[in-house]
Amino acid sequence: MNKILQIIDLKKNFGAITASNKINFCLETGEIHALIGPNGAGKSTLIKQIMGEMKQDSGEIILSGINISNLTTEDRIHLGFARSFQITDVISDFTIFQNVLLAKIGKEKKFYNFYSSIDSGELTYEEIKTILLKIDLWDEREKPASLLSHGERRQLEIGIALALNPKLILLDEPMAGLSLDKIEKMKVIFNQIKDDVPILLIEHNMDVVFSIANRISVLVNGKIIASGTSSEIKSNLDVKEAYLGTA
Amino acid sequence: MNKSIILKLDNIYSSYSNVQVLNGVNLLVRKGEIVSLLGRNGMGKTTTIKSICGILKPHSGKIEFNSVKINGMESYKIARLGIGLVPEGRRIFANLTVKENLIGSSVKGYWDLDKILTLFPIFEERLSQLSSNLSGGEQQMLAIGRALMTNPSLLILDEATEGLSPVISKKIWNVLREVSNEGISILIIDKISQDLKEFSNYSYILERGKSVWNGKLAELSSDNSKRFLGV
Amino acid sequence: MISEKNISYISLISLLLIAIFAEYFNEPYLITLLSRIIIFSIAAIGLNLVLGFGNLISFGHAAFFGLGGYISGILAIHAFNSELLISWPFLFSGSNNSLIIWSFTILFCSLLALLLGALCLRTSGVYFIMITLAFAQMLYYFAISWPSYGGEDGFSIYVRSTLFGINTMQGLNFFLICFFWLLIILFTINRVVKSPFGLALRATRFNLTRVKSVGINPFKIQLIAFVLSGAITGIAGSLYVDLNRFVSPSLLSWQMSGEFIVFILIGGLGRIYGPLIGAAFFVTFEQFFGSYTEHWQIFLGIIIISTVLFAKGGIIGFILEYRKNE
Amino acid sequence: MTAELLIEQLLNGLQFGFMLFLMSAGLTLIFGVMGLINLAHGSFYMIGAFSAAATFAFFNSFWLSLFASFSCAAVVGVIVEKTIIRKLYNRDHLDQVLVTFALILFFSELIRWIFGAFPLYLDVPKILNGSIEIFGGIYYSKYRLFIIFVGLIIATFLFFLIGKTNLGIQIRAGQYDREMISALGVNISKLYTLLFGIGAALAGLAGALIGTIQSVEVGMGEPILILAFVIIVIGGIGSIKGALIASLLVGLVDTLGRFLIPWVLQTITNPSDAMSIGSAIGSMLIYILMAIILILRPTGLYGKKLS
Repeated sequence: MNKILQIIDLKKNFGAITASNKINFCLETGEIHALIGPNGAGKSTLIKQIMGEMKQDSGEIILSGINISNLTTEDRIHLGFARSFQITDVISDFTIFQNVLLAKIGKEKKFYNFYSSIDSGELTYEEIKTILLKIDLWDEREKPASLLSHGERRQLEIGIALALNPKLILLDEPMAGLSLDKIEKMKVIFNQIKDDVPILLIEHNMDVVFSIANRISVLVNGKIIASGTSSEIKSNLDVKEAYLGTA
Repeated sequence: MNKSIILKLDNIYSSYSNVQVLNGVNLLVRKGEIVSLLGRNGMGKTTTIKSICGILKPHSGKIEFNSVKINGMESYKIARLGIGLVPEGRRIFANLTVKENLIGSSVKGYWDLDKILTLFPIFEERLSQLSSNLSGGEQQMLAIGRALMTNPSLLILDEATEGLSPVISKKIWNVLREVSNEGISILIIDKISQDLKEFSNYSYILERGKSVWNGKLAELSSDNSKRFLGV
Repeated sequence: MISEKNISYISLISLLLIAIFAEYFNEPYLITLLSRIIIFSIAAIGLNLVLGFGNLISFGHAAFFGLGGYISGILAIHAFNSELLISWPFLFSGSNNSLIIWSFTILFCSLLALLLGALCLRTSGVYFIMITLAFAQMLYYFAISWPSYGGEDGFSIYVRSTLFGINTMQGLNFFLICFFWLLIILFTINRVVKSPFGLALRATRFNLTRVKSVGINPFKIQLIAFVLSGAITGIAGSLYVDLNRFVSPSLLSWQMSGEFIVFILIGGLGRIYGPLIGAAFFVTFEQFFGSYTEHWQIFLGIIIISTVLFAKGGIIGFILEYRKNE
Repeated sequence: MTAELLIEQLLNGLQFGFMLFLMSAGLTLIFGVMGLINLAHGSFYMIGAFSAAATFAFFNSFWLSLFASFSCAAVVGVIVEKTIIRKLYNRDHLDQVLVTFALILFFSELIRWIFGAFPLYLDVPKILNGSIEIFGGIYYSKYRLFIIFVGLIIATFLFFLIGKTNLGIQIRAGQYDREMISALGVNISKLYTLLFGIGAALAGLAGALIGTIQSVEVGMGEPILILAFVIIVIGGIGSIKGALIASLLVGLVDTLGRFLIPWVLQTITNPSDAMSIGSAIGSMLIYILMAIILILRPTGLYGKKLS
């Protein structure tokens, strides 16, 4: 179980307000680690710092051993950071297969290949097939992305992230706006992909978090007040009082 | 005391770049009333406003303004019937001065430049300034002033105090109270807050493009609030 | 069920058959007409690579068509008069060998496309259209005001360039050379569009941020496509000069650029064989209507407007649609 | 090479610049507000010239034919906008290019059908005939001064219209956010028709003014149109100020270039080569100028990034 993403003593404040107060956090291989916290707890500020959209005041961010604290967002993506739902929308005129293939071609720098045909399947066919099977879109692979439902679009975006063979995937509110059966489907997908790509999950939906997250960290007023398995967190008193409000 | 209905949405369905967004929205605003529209992000609040203002054509259901059927009408015609829009993201004309923003689409009536300046005194010496260097709060005030200058009978605000500091939000709420006292009905979208609870007489909540709850915000149960608003 | 594939094969085979019949019935004028159709198709196929698949609306592709024409004309006229073209680095007085002419054409048109592409691709949308138009107009005025090669009136080259000793003055032989070029170019474009490069190019059409986020640099992809497109249109220019044995600034005119786009529209946007069908329609329309009234362009104008407003799929689109709901 | 000759060329450049402004002002406004590329703008220039020539043939009055030029062009412009152009607003640029290209073919052939292929001529009115002493013994054509004068008036009229009037505010607001100005009650489609009419009128007027010194013939509009595009690229889309400055710049660079470069080259080579190479370079000067400005500022001097 080695550490994929480590955040050490991250500090960030806007004038008087401390948005991130010595945050320590780590994501290990093969796990879904959920980050929960009430509105205004500093979740989005933390995510922005992890993504490089916002500079932290102090502290370090390590991505599988490399210190990426001062890298730009593009460089972080190249190093293997995939973020789903911040990726701008998919290419609606392309089929599902072509969308994932494009990501593969980009990642493996194959775009100067003028000769081999993308229809014949010589090219990374197997890899794309496994990705599409994982995100359960293999049967509709020839469907244009423009006809996808809201949920299917989410699944495709995860497929595209996987095609970039990232070191981790950051999922920001993946269940927002999904119907119950769609949420179940997504849970299955998450469990399938967590083994080769760990997931940092930001989600409001408590029953989702408690049902699939291996580890949960609770962020309140910019500080991680508790971190542990879902059962530990459920019973933890100060978490209840600060956040779940059922003390 | 059935005050005459100024705006009526009846079972509105609408789609946006072939994604079905509104699946049956019903809403009522009576004369002089303040109605708030709530719901989590992506639940169709802005699409509802765009359907009312004619920016989007709903594909079924009926929208009536002062009992005139307006869905499908050109947005400039709907605006001229008396709907003033303060849009999401404010969309002030950054290439124009503050004054030009105000007078560009103004219509003769109770509200004129002097009254707007009394509402928002900070604009007094900045009328000839380019509005691109206004702060977020000032842009919101300018957008409200611009809408008032068209002398609407219904003012619609999309994300009224979104992203504004508490001090500025307070100012916006006071202005809206004054505007309401002048007899203008208001339809407002905003995050749930103490101010919104005191300010709006009646509220509707949207969940995945459907109006799922309506009533006075004070009567909203905590688990309904958690379920629909996630707070 | 008629598919786009069969339409393309049918059009190619019918071109060949008509040419053979024309030879048999000794109708040289008809063969020249068919060669003209092929040459215009090649020019428009080149443009279609960037326009149909890359959504780069170049209104200056006559620059490559004209440059190809002028290069071939200059090389041929110097060879004809055995007049020195360049004395440094080696004595060279033009050539009448098609292979040499074609290689020079491809080289210089690619260089021009690289230069224009690097400049124009920095902009997008409306600016791109205007700039490509302006640069082609620049070459047009340069050709007019350059007296040593006929200036405004152009010059003729009397005899076609030869290939392995084939008598190219004979209509059918020249037709077959053009036909051979058409097959090569159609095959190349077919492969390129269906290759990973083709997919990346098509992606730049929709969403630049999407393309960047998977690590592809859209500018480089568009530039390479632009160079390939310029070279192909340049070859068409070279063949055109050989066909008419005459070179003039009109090859570089904005009307020529506009016609290339019209071929693509009439044939069917974003279809590899669209330009072929469009050029065939245009040339026959010009021939047929032209004999009735010299104001045939009025009706052409009306046809283009109605095609854009009502039948966006062009002829191929129309046939496929018609077949589908039959 | 006397000072008089240089001053005359300078004034010619200015006069040519103002004519280019008449062509590009309307075009850049239409671009800015509607983002519509209109290749048929050159046809309005031609229509204006031909209607002036026709009126002159019947009534032999220069001023009446001048009035006829911009009013006919405006009427044709409004008709074309209401019937065809209106369908293009939310179409992509390719459709706009194709339809307006087809309009050129349509108008050019129509005019050739009606007026025949021979060029027509307009006479300069008596009071504007001949030249006048401007200063220090230097004489300059009254008619060209008149053109500069008309250019100045139109420029001030447009600056006033766009800068100071409510209509101008709505136009500029429309450039920035079309959907929003419409949601505030401004009938944006009526605004377009008006703008299109003004643009066509200005082009028609320019056609008549230039047609009087040069000839009135089919296809006279397109070379000027392409120059107008160069001006818009240099000046920046949607900016009247950009259009004026770029027009004068192109007018001067083009006229002086064609005059000075052959003269300069004469000092190093024989006159005939100097003339041929000089005129070749002179003809390409403004395009090179455009390329340079493009490299430095891809959206032109005053243009803003089109949303």
